[in-house]
Formats: sequence, C-alpha cells, structure tokens
Amino acid sequence: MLSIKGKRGDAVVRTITLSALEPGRTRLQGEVEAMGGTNVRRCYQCGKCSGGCPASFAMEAQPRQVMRMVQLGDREGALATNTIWLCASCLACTTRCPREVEIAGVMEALRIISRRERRVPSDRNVALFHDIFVDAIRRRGRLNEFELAMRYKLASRNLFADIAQGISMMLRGKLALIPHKYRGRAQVQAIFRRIKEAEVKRS
Amino acid sequence: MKRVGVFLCWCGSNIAATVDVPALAEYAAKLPNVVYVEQNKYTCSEPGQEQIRKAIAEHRLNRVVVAACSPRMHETTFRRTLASASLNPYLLEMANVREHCSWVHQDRAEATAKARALVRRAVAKVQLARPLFQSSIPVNRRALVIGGGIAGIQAALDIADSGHKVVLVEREPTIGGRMAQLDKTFPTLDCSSCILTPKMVDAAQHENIQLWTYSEVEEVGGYVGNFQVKIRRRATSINASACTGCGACWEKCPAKTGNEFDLGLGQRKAIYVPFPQAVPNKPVIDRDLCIYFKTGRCRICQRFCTAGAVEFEQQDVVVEETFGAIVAATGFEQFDHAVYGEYGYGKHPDVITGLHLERLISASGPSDGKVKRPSNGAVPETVVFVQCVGSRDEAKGVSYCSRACCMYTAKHAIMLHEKIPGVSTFVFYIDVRAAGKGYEEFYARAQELGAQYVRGRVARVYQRGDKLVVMGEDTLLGAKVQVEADLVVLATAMTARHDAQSLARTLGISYDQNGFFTEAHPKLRPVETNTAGIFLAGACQGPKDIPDTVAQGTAAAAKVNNLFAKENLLAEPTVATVNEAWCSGCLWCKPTCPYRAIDSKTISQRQVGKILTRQVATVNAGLCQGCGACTVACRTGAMNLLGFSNEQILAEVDAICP
Amino acid sequence: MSVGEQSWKPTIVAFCCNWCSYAGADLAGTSRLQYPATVRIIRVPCSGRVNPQFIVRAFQRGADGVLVAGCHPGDCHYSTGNYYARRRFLLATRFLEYLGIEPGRLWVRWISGSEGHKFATVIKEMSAALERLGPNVKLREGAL
Amino acid sequence: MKYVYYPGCSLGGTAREYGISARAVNDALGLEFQELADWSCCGASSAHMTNLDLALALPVRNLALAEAQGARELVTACASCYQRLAIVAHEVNTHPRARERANQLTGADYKGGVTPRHLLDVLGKDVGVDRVAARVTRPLEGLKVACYYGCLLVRPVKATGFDDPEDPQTMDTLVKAAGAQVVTWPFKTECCGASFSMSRTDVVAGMAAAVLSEAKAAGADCLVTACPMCHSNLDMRQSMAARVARTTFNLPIYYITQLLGLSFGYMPRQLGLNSHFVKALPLLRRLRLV
Repeated sequence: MLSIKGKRGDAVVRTITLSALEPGRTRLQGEVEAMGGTNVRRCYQCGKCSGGCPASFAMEAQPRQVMRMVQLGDREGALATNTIWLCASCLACTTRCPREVEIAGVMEALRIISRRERRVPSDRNVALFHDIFVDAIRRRGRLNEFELAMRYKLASRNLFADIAQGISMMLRGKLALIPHKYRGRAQVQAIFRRIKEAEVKRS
Repeated sequence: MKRVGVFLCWCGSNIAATVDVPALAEYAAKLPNVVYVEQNKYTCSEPGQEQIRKAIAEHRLNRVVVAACSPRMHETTFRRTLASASLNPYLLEMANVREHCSWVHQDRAEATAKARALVRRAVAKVQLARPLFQSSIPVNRRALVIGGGIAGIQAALDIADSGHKVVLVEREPTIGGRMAQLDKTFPTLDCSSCILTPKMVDAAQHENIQLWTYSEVEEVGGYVGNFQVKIRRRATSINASACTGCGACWEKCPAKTGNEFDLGLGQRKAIYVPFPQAVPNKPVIDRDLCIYFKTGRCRICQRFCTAGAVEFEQQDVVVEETFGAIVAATGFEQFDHAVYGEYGYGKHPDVITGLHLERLISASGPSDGKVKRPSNGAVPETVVFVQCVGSRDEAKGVSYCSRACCMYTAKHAIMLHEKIPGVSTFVFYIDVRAAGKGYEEFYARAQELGAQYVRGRVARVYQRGDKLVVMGEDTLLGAKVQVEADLVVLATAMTARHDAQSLARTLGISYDQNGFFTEAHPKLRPVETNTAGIFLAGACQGPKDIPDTVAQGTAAAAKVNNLFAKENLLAEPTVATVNEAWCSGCLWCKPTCPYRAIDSKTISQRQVGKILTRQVATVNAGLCQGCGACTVACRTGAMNLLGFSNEQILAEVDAICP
Repeated sequence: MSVGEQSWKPTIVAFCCNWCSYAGADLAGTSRLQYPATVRIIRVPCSGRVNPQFIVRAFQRGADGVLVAGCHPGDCHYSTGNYYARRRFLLATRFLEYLGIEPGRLWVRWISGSEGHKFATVIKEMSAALERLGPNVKLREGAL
Repeated sequence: MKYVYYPGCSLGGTAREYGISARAVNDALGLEFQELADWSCCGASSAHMTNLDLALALPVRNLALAEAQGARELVTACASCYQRLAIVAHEVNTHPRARERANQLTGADYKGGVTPRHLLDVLGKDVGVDRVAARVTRPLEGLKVACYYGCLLVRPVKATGFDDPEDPQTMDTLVKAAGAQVVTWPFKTECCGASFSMSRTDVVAGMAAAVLSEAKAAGADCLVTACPMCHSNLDMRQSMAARVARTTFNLPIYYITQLLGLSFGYMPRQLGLNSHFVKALPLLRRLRLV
C-alpha cells in the first residue's frame, strides 16, 4: 500500500566532502538564523515537515533535506534546490515541527540569500513573478492585478497561456484596467528608496 | 592555634584548564593560619586522599580546606578522609572551584581571581569550625510503600521477606498497576498476568504485608526513622471479611460505565472489581455512579448478597501510622494525544494508543483477544504504528524519550503478525532505541516477520471514507509516503502522574521539570531522594520498562533494609543550639520550627549569691533538621546553627567582598 | 578595582540554599552554562537561614549586589523556610532603602535544583542591572 | 459596530464579488466598515520573498495609518493581507527594535497598538453565531459545504491565533448558522498553492487537485472560503486540477459572505454569484436556494 506520489526532479548526485565544509555552527546557519530567527541545529531530521508538505511532490529535495544542508553548511546545495522556491510559505511544517524550527522561515531566508548573492534562481518563474509583483507595488503603491499578469506573461515569454482566463476575467469585471492613483504612492516609493539606500550603505 | 591545610584539585583539566592552580596555591599559602598547601591531579582519588591524611599527620593540621568540585559531590568523601586521619570530619570546608568557577567561566584571569575569593572564603570559614558529633535516633522498622504496581509490589515483597513489616498503599481497588493491563511482555513474550498475578497474591498473603487498597496518603510528618503518616482509607462499602467475592452483586448492578482498566473499551458496573484477577478480589462501590448513592433507591446488590457484606453506611477512615522508611512507587500516566490536531485530536475511534491495543490483544480483554477496529468491529488488514507521540516533542509534548515504546511497538507488530495472517504493519519511527538485553534481536524479529519500518515522523492522520490516511516522509528515500490504514496505534509518551507534584510536596521530596521525582544522584544514588528515609521505585522517577522497574523496586527495598539493619540512626550534627546565657526566653523561635524541635525549659542560675530560675529555649537535636529558620527569629542572637554559625557566615561575607 | 576603571565589574554575594539554588548553580556548572564571574556563593542550608544582618554586612564590605536564592515557594526542603525568607526580605528591602541602598541591589529569586539555566540567567541579568547602577559606595566602609 | 477596514488590492479586482458580498453582509448585520484612508499594498505574496525590510515596512505603513486614525484594530477580509499584517504586527508590537527599524523605513511613528483582524473572526466573535442565525431568512437547506480555511488564516498561531491551525471551526459554525450542512474533511487548512497560481501552474494544479479531491471524497458539493487567493486559485484553476487528477470536480467555490448573503435573502447578482469560473448558480438552483 506504499505509494510514492510525484517524481523527484533531476537532483544532481554529488559527493560532499564534509571535512571541507565549515565546522560547527556554520556561517550559512548564522545567516539563516539571523533572518529566520530560528535555530536550525535543533532539527533532528524526523521528516514531519516534509511528510505534511503539500508541495513536496514537486521539490528536488525534501524540506528536511534542506534543513540538513543548512546544518552542514552546504551553501551550494541548499541554494541550488528548487525547494526554496517551491515552498508556498503555508507554514504547515513550522506549525507542526516538534523542535520548533521555523522551516518556512528558513526557506524564506535562503531565497533572500540567493537574491543577495545574485544567483540564478533555481526556479526562474517563481522568482520572476515575485520580482514583478514587488516592482508593481513600487510603481503604484497598490497592486494592479491585470498589470501584474500582463507584465509577468511578457517577461516569462508565455503571453498566450491563460489568455482565455484573462479575457473571461475582464468580462466578469475582475481585472480592473485603470491603475490606482493616489497619495500613498509617493510614500511607498519613499520606502523603496530608503531600502535601496540602506542596501547601498551596507555593501 | 589553628593550622589550616589547603588542598587544591586540578580535577584533571576540568579545573586546571581555566583556573591557574599553581598561582592559586601561592596565594593560598599567604592566607592567615594556612600552614600547608598542596595541589593534586585528582584530590578525590585514593592517592589524593592519602596525601591529605599524610599532611594532617606531618604538618599537624587541625583544619582542612579542599578546593575542588561541589560539596554536594564530595563533601562526604573528604569528611571520611578527615575521620580516618583522626580529625573531626566537620573541620573540613570545601571551595567549589569547579561547578561554580572553572566550568562556568572562560576567562582565565577572571576565573582565577574568583577562585582566590572562593578559597579565601573557605579558609575564613574553617577557622571558626568546631568539632561536631553525630547524635543517634531510634529507627521504627516498618516501611510504607506507596503504589501497588509492579515496582511497589516488588519493593514490598523484598522488604517483607527480610522480616520487616510493610504497609502497601494503593489508590485503586486492586494492586497490579499498569503491568496488569498488559498482554505480553518484551523481549521474551512472557504472559504479563502469568508472571504478575502470583506476585500480587504473594503480596496479599505475606504475613509481613498489610495491603491497603482504595487508600491514599494525605499527610507526612516526621523524619527518617520516624515518619508520621496520615492515610485515608476510602469507604469501599463492602465488608471485606464477610464478602466471598462470588460476583452476584456486580452481575445484578444496573449502573454501567466504561471500564477504566480496559481504557473504556469495555464496561463495568457501579459495584465492581476492576478485572477478574484483581487482588483483593472484593468489589468496591463507585459512589459517583451508584444509583443508591445518587437517588437513595436501588440496593439491588445488597439484596443479592447472601453474605450480607454490602455496607452503604461505611465512612472513609483516616489512620495515622508511624514508619521508619517510605518507598514512593506511584508510576506514570499516558500522554493525552488529544493535543495533536494533525492526528485528529483524539477523535477518530480507530486511532488508539499502545495500551488500548494491549487490552484488545489480551485474551481477558473486552474483545476476548480478537483485534478489532473500534469503529466497526472488523479485523484490521493494515495497521500503522506511530512512534514518539508526545515524546521527543518540545512543541506539543515532552522533550524526553519514553524508553519503552520502541520495544512494545516491536512486540505489538510481532503479535499482530502472529494473530492476523496476512496483516501489513508499518512502523513510523525517528530512531529505534533497542538498548537492552535481547532487545535488538527482538526488533530484528519484528522486521523479519514483516513489519515495515519507515524512518520518519508521521505528519498527518486523517479519515478518508472507511480508511485512515497516514502521511509522512520516508526520510531514507527522501520521499513523501502515505498509507491507507484500518488501525493506527500511537506510542504515546509516559508522563508523570498529574498529581505527582502534590505527592512530592506531601513527602518533601523534589521533582524535575517534567514532574518525575528526583533521585539523590543520577548515577550513584538512583533510588534515594534528597530526603533521608524516602526512596523511589519505578516510573514515578522517570519512564522505564518492566525489567528496570523491578530492578529499582528491589534496589529501593535494599536501601530500606539497609536502614532497618540499624537500631539507631546517626543524625547530622549541624543542628541549632542555644546559648543559654544570652537567651531571653521569649520563644519567638518556637513557631518558626517546622519540626517542632524547639521547646522551653527552666534553668537555675547562681547570680550574686542567689539562685535564680528562668525559662530558656532548648533544641531537640534528634528532631532538628538544621534549616536555621530559628536563628533569624532570635532577637538576642542566642540561637545559632552548628556548621553554619552566624560568625562563620559573617566571616565568609567579609572574605569574599572585594 | 577602583570605580573609575573601564573594566569595573560588580561583585555579587549570593546566599544559596543547599537543596535547590546551590544545586541549581551546580547544574549550571555541569551544563557548562557561562555567566559573568561576578558572583560568589555562600552556601546556607535554607534561604530562611539568611539573616538580614548578613546582607547589610555584605553591603558594608563593598558588595555591589546581594542575591538570596532559595527553593520555589512550596518546594522548600524544610517545608516553610522560604516563606519566612520571602516575608523577611520584603522588610529588608525597605530597610535598605532607608539606608540609601537602591532596592535593585538586593535580589531574591527562587531557583530549583533543575534550573541551572535560570541560575545563569539570573546572574547575567543581575550583573547587567548592577553595571547600570554602578558601584555601591553608600554603605561601603570608608565611604561613610 | 464600527471598524477601520483595510480592503487590500484584490477586493477591487479578482475578488470583486467578495468585496460586494462582504458589504452586503455587513449592512445586514449592522457592521460599519470605514475604509482606511490612503492605504497601500501590504506586499503579500511577494515582498517577504525578496526583501525582509520591504516585508516589514509595507504593512507597518498601513498599521501606522490606522493608529493615527485612533484605531486599535484593523479589519481585513483578505486572508493574505490579514496574515502579512498579523505577522508584522506581532513582530513590531512585541519587538521595539523591529518597530524602530520599520518607522525608520516608513518615516511613520507607529507605536505598536494596532491588532489586525480578519472578517471571519469579527463575524464569529464580535457578531456571534446567534446574531447571524437570527438574520437568516432563507436557510441553505441541503447544501453540503466543505469549509476551506486555507493556510493563511490560522498560521502562524502566535500571530493569528483566532482559531485552531489543524481543525478550525469559525467558518463551520457560520455556515451551519446559515442553514447549510458542513462536511467533516481533513484538508481545511491544507495549502492550495495559490502563490504559484501564475508562475508554476503545474504545481498549483497538483496542490489544488489534492484539496478538491478530499472535499469531493468527503461528500461536499461546494467549497466555501474566506481568502481571495484560495478562491481565484480553486475556481480558476479547477479545470486544470481536474485534468491532472483525471477526474471532474464541478465544485463551485463560494465566499463565506456570498453564502451568508444568500441566506440573508440577497439576490445572487447582489453577491456577485454570476462571476465565477465554475458556475456557482446551477447547484443553488438545483437545491432551490435561488
């Protein structure tokens, strides 16, 4: 009665020289903990997170395995899996973890580290979508879903997928065509500016 | 003339790595009255102790300071060393430079400076030490065992066999405890009742054992050798000597409820014996359920009792007894898995615990030994065992491992494969812990019989149609797996009794953060408590299986027998003492004493030729436990505590302040 | 160490009951929990043994803080000692205030034998609090 | 009862019918929602995927606006906005340093006194099931509903906490008050993958299929939700999910406010019931509820 759902991606089989990784509490762990506020060392690999993960069927590595990579300081491994991008942040794992590790928080931290290091995201579409989403907020202060959808489709060169849904949404009055214009916009843009300045200062 | 010897221990590198011991030695040599300083790799070792003895003789030392580990660890050791060198053992003072210094600080300079202060303190205190002598108190050679499970039964039998009287108190109507609920026992698959029931009968029939079931300890006073204990003997409503145990009463009784012994899987009446092999095999009336006690009408049981043994008018009786020693053997409770929403909050009837399965497998259980799904009575084809439910879960359960679950699950799997041909079993585990004689082999046998072990903690259990879906990760495959099961058995954690803390307070013993009673030393004094004369056996001290429980029961009995081997006990001499010349006789000290050790007496004094009589306080050294509360209540400073005198503590304060 | 030095660190005199808090400090040791080397422990059988006189003496001799640590209420090895202690130190704090000692210099804490962590935390917190308060000069002999 | 209300970006767009029906239900129950003036996007879905500062600052700007208006609570109907606001509020309300940082970034002076709340919580606790039941004029008899809370409403527990993370009940009691029958099913809080609705349709199809299959297996003939993300995902992607699962679902997805509105006697058009991908009306007609 054992059924394995889904298929794992083409995970690259590697031999990891553990002694070449950082000993003890690694730098990667430190970075992740600083962002996710959680102690990855505490994970004892029980797999409760992955057993209940609704997206794990599409992941190259189970969330538990990503925790292991962080524990070992395997930076390349952790940042290369599509797992960190396919985490939907539904927090089922975090809520159930018997060691109170914030697994979803770790995924979030790894995504941000990947961005900071300007790596090519292991799932380009997910990353692209978030970029465009955030840029759309920067432009208008509020999100125009129609604009988001169109820009995403242009950028992902996938203009014709979902075209039927798009049209029928418009017909149902669900895609507002007129972008919002209001005072908050300037303030939101100021927020983006301050964050940019802080980043420049940091680097 | 005070001649102080200072012995500095390196404790291998435990102290020496952080504290500069040679520099400390140089410093100690300059302290007042210090005539001899020596360093040792291990002062507590036999050569180390020999050095002390030698130095005492050669340098005519009359005070000794050992700077080493905690006095809680080795004060007794070094006191004995002094005694063997014919020096009064209370002329010793320890400086705790390990637990309180080298292990908790890293900076060598800071740690060494602190060690200097600690040695200075010890030297200052020891100057004012006086020789003290132990007094003796008589021992009442009668033991109280609280809890009639296998631990308590074993302890009671072993004490009784040595010729001492024992009272075995059990809260339930029968002795037998958890073990009586089990079907078979790992790793030999002995039938639990077959090995337990004879012991229960032995305990009941032993000439030295009084069995008080349906009874609870309410108050404990006194001290080792002389505990005064109040025990409530609840009204059973049955005249035990008249009752023949024929069973006519419980057959006719119209009031029913779920049988606690079968964890609600079967039923019992208001007048009942918990299970057929109960000891004593006499019923009790559950007054909360009994129709007569609720409405004043019924009395059917009384009508059918030919022996006339039913006595509705019985009352609880509180008796006060004296004991020389107490064994606590109150056992454990099962963790309530209703906290796990992901496992259905305890609402699915086919999600049961290991103990439920024991009752289902047991030939004397509610299903006559046939394993059936509680929901529909069908024989399960696929069974999933979930390990670590509550155990090893800091978020929703307890942090510790419950120790017995891996093995009883292997037992369950083996038994299911024997009972149900073609059954599939899956055991979801995090780690299999099979450290015990014959345990690993037993686990291998379960696998050989077909139990499929899946490494991963179960994430979810939910109902889909008639089946239970169990979801988890096979962490060895790195893949999410699911099983459609008929029955899910949870290995729930063993937890302390919900009221263990209140019993601990009654007994005056300590308990850990999980509510388990604390042993005096985790390795070297495993069945003693920090309260002299009170011992521990079984799962009230921490989760354990039957072999360990029985071993502890026997060990606790050995400790009691040890105590009872003496007619008198030597009492600690660090007790309160009164300076009669200063005492004004106000007796403010008296009410502060928790042991009623202080009284007043009249003394005669010759003053300016006249004889004057006046009242002063006096301390019973046998009763005094040396807490010192009276010393602070004393306004004239007449009350003092030997070994912790006002002068000594002030000297310590002076010595450690900058 | 004189007050002006940058490296000034407070001195804490801790009265720990033998059964709970002293054992808690031992557990901090066996667990290798690090805390500032500011504390020096005096072992007493019970927090009820601690005479306010001892505390005043410590402040006179230049201690910057005094900690009295005993078993949790209800857990006293001698059943009632820590209740006496609790009542007594409420009064003592007021008396010390009268003498000009900041109430923040006397801490009373309940630390059990299983709370090594708590012991370490209390010492860390107390050291930090005393560093903010600065050295005790009020009662110190010579300062009077 | 008066509340300051944060609409969020979806309720004027893809979740238009949620906005409309919520207004209708509020009117019927005497709830006054005053729109937070000058609100901006909370960054939900994406800000916390790209930049922690951004994830902090965007919600705080809105919390600060609410606080400046004297509000102690900020109500939203969107589960996604609710979760972002709740997480950030929990952080900045309890950690002064995070608050300081957020104020620096937003230029606001937020003091930490606003608690975000979800409409469902307001309906369940402040209004109460009894008052909802009293307003029902057309009980939804015969409708078998799987209440789908999704992952955003009840997690993380420390920030949300108005209902149970594994088996929440608020929506169930409201749906029962409206006269419908709720089914017991296990995937109340299982994620449907809405955040990948555009970027990874294959993943979304699998996740949505799991949720829809369990609802169907439990005997539901529709799902009800309080989340625009879940709604658009389960509604718009249902045909694709059905293809992946090699089955047909035909499970209309309603907003809780649509069902309540219907039971209060509103017309389908007033509740936007005509604008669903999976036709919402045939089932209701069959049961003679419209």
